[in-house]
Amino acid sequence: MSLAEAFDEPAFVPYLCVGDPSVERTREYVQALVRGGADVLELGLPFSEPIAEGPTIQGSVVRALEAGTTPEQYFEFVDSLDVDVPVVCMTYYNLLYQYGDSDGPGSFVERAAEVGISGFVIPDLPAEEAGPLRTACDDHGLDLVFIVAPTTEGERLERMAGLSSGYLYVQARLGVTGAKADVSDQTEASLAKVSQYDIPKAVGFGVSSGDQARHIVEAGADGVIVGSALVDIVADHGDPEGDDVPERLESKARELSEGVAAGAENMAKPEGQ
Amino acid sequence: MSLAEAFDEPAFVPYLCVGDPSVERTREYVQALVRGGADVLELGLPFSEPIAEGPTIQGSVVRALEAGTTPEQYFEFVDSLDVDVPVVCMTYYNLLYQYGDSDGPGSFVERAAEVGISGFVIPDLPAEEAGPLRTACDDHGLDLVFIVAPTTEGERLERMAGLSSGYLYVQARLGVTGAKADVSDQTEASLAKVSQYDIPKAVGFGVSSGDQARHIVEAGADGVIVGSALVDIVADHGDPEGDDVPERLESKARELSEGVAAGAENMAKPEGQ
Amino acid sequence: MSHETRRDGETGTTDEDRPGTFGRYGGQYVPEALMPAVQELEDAYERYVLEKEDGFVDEFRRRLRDFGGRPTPLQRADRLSDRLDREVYLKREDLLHGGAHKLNNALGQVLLAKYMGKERIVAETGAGQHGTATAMAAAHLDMPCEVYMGTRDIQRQRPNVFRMRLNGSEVNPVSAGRGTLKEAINETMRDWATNVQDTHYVIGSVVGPHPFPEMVRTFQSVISEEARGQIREQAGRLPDSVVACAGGGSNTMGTFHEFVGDEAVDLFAVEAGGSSLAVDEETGVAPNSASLSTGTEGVLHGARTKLLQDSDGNVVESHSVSSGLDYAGVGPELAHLVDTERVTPVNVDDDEALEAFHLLSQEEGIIPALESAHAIAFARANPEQLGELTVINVSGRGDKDLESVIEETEQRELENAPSMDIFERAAGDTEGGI
Amino acid sequence: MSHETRRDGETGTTDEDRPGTFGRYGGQYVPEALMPAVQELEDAYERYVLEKEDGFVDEFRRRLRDFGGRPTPLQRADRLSDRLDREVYLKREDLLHGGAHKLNNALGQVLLAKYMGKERIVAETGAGQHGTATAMAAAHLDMPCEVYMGTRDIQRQRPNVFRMRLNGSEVNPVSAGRGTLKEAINETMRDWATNVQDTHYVIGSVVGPHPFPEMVRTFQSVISEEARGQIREQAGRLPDSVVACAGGGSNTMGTFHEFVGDEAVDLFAVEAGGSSLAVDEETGVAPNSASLSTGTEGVLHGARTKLLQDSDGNVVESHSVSSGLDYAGVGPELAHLVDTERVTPVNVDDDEALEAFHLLSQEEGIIPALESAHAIAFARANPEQLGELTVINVSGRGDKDLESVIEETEQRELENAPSMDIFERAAGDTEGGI
Ligand SMILES: Cc1ncc(COP(=O)(O)O)c(C=O)c1O
Ligand SMILES: Cc1ncc(COP(=O)(O)O)c(C=O)c1O
Repeated sequence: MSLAEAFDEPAFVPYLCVGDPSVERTREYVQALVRGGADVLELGLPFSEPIAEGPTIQGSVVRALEAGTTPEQYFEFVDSLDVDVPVVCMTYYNLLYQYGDSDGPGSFVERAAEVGISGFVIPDLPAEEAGPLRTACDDHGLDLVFIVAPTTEGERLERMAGLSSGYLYVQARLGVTGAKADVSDQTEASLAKVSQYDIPKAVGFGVSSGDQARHIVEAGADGVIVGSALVDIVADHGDPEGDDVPERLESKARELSEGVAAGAENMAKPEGQ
Repeated sequence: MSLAEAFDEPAFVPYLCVGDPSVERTREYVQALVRGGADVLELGLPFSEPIAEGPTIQGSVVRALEAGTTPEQYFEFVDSLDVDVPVVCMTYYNLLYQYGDSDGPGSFVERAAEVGISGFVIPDLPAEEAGPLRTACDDHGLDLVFIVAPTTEGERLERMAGLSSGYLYVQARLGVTGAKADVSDQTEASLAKVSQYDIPKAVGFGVSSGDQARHIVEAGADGVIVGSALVDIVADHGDPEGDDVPERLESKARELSEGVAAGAENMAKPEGQ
Repeated sequence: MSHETRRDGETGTTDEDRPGTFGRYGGQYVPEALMPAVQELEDAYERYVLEKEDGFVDEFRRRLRDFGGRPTPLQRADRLSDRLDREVYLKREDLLHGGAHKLNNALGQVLLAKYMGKERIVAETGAGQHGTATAMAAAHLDMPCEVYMGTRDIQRQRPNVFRMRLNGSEVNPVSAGRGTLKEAINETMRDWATNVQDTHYVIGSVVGPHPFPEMVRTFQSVISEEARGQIREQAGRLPDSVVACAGGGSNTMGTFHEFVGDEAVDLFAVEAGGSSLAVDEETGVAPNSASLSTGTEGVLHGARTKLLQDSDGNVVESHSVSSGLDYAGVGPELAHLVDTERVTPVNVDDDEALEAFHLLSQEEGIIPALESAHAIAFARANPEQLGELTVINVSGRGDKDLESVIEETEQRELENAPSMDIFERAAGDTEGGI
Repeated sequence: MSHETRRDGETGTTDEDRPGTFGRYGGQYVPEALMPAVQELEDAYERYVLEKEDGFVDEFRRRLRDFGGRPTPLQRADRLSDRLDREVYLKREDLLHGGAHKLNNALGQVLLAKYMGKERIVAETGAGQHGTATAMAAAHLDMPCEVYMGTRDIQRQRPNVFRMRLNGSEVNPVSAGRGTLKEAINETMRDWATNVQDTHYVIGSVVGPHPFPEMVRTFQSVISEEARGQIREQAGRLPDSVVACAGGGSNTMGTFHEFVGDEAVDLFAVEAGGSSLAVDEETGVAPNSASLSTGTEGVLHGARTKLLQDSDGNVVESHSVSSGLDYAGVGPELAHLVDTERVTPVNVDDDEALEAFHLLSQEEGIIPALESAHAIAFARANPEQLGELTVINVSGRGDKDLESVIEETEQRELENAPSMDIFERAAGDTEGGI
């Protein structure tokens, strides 16, 4: 399934960092998320300086690195993943830049295409620096998702909406990733700001409950991205053998995907489909 | 007996600090020194900043102060002392300066005269600052002894020899008080330097044995001043009741006074007496 | 709703043409949320600093003089000159208020933040030198300030933590990772991303996204501006060489900048060779901080530059006896000057730096920062490379390093270290006589 | 041999006519062995310093500039000016190399010793500021140096002991008495008396026998020379008042000297009021160091001056939260200026000094020495006495005082002290998340 198809209905987009606590466990977790209703998977490739992440995801990244997770393991993992939802790779630019023998992101994108990755979210790559990666993605038919922040406005917003493909990642509030009890009022304003652009809008940063997911979809989002609330489950449950993390992830995913679906139903549907 | 008479024959001049460890014990010690052959007594009045003293005498001063020894106690002690040798008061200028109601050393000298003190040695009072005290001593018929250091020369030496009365305190070596195994070669040079002045010369700083005392007298001294070697005995023996400090002081004094006497005998006596 | 996967509009410029790049290096690799702030800063930098609007530059200079103590002297080092048999001059940044060159930058940025109408300052700090400089500048200019510092660094650098707190700054402990500088930078970026509207991030060296590398270098260039004039006045000519240590590279760029156009002047950037130049891929540790000499191109903390990384691109832990040099990256402009061979990157190891620390302390009466001791150590070991007349930047004073120098000295056999048994002797003596 | 008790020759001059006296104060109350050295010094002082022979003064000025970092700024204290509702300027001696005004004197004396052909330096130190300044100057001028320091002070002032040792000086522990400054001075006098021929004693304040009080004041007068010019340039006129803390009084005399002739300028010498102005005769302790305010005339360490003493004339122990002010005497010239009402002696207590320390740290970004904080505290508590325009000397920086300020602050309730729980927080945080 392509990213475009995945957003035909409002989509639930969970995030996990691959390798926390091990690649094999991540496989179980991802399957659980898909069982729970994931429409798109954002899978983190751990980088040593995750400057856009809050403490929760940062912790996950650190654990994944401590477990020795490398880009190559990540690719093999995605390659072997037997799920029917598109995978978006979330990582930082230096890992793309270093991959392979030549400078620049080309080899990384090529390998990503090989293993069936659909697109990228690179939080430390603003539009201004994205030229080379955008080109490489185009060359290999991958999407490059940009994050629109509450502070993004005017010309820059225009440019980014233009540059983004797959979906627009609408950052619900200022700051870094992390689950919050309230999703800010900012969400509606942010969605309004991008409503004119003809690209799916997925809202992330701070979503943690089915209720919030529903509200966000009601506010006009095409997707809801949830990371920290899931990583919290991964982090809380330590025993690598007999724990119930997959069950808990699945049920949290279900709550969230049902929230998305409920929101979709409740919405006025001005454009028939 | 006057200071002048005391130096008719080469004199043994012991020093002790009054009040270490108590005024009453000092009385016993002083009597022991006299039994041992003291011709003149230098009795220290303790001052809090004994800048010219080495560690031995400094320690004695500190103990005397800790025992609460005051100038008034000192005077009463000297007043009540029943010995037939002249007493020279050794202390620092500030105690003279502060005594009594009016500024200046006058009241102190007056009180000293009352209790039968013969003179003063004030190590922090060089000739340049001695005017007021010299005058007060003259007024009360007391001697003021100056210290001639190895560094004292020329005009200053002239002036000090002129100012000094009672005796000249010839400092055997540079530095501060304290017993040394060798009395420096400096001694002969120092004595030669002052030989022309018609005043008794007593050598101090570092003398600790009868042998040294003999040598010094043979070199032409009219007296030998011994402090630290005696204070060492006072300091070493702590038990305030049954100790043998008086005996040891007496025997050390005897060794030293016999050294002085031997030196006197061995000397060529160019001037018949 | 149906969407087609599409993209249109510009492709974005390529890095190397953009302002804010130095050859292959530089750029603005930051989260989107920060881009407006970064651009706002770029504007403010151009208006106030480059175009001197509203008297910013005059006020900055005045405060550097009255509050900071500028100009700092250029001092002929008599005994070092004798020893190395050439003329050695020391630029005395150790005399700047706070004890290091860091104030030049901190004061500039806090003042700029004020001109921009910001109401809050955040900064990262490792050894605490940049944090204390920022805290001082913020107190001086009446700006609330929060400094992020790794928990491990907090325990190791007590005096600097005290100083920041005394100056009224909050110090926020960062416990992630090893609890050191790298983590503190990440955390400060996060604070900035959260509070970007009213907050300015005072970065501590010529690193980070544009305009930081250029702006920090501009604020620090007062060092070379003065030094160039002073050496001409005192020695009658330009030096044959200029030497500065390089961590992030702010004292380095500050000391070099005005000499870059003087082609006959050799510029030496002295990095921390640590205990070895090799990287241990297994543990992800480089026992050095020599990113110019041994690093490779990559993206770190907002800029493309040379850095210490493993083959995947994860940043490795750097190490140096001097905590101010202990950083895996380096300023992009300096990386470019090295690539173009205008600046020669060199390095000295921990032992050499400690010996140079003792040398300058004993023979010149200047206790240098351990960072600055690296510059001295290079000169000491390679006098023939200096020419006849050299200027060495003493970027800071060593008061902050006393305890660690004593400790490190005890663990080694150094040529010239004084014994520190005085404390036992004094303790033993407390009872006895002298 | 027979002798008659006799005396002839001059009676000696009376104190008040002699050079080296200030009214009733001053003089040369030292052991005879030192008199030739004191007189040699007097001669050298006259030749090199007063008559500027052999380029001494030029060399001194040059080294003060290049090595010491002079001139130090005169800085308008913006927030203090607002708070006190008048113009407050700070003379920034905290920026001098070593962190206090002490170097002005130490450099002058070590250089003079060199001109005199001396081969060895001794000095006393209490808190270690004069010792470190002397050690730096001696290292700079290649003179062997030994510093006497009480064993108790050695344990309390570790960083300064490190600094002296790093600069290559010997530190000799003095265990007599309480093991503090007074004992260290006595012991240094003894060393000088023993080694007077090749040794110069660098005394640390305007105390001791003539020519020290005058000479040290002359070396320190560079403070007021600069400040007087700077305030005229910056404020357009002379100040209404000048404020300096007073321990021995060297920063005080240095800050006042050039203003003494300006009769409209009020001069305030701020002493340490400690915890109380009373003297406990029983224990021989004065819980203050206010010798100008509460002391009486006497002779201490070579000079007649005002000092804290009991009724017998024994010197009592002084006390102050600031170890640099913790001295029972004061310079004779300052005592005289107080007697003649040219200088007003005032004092502040420990708490006020600590609060002023925090105030200046938080509001101006300057962490002052606790000594200097006394001067600020007086200004803060008595603004109406300052007139419209005042100059306050910041004699040193507070880095040396950090640990003791934290400790003293914890024991009191101060208006404006920051909490230092950061260390516990950082320790607690080491494991958890942020
Ligand atoms: C005294 C001193 N010198 C040098 C440095 C290294 O920084 P940079 O390379 O940016 O000058 C530091 C950093 O803390 C420092 O404190
Ligand atoms: C910073 C500072 N100020 C003042 C003093 C007091 O000395 P004085 O009164 O001689 O200036 C000291 C003494 O150590 C000091 O370190």
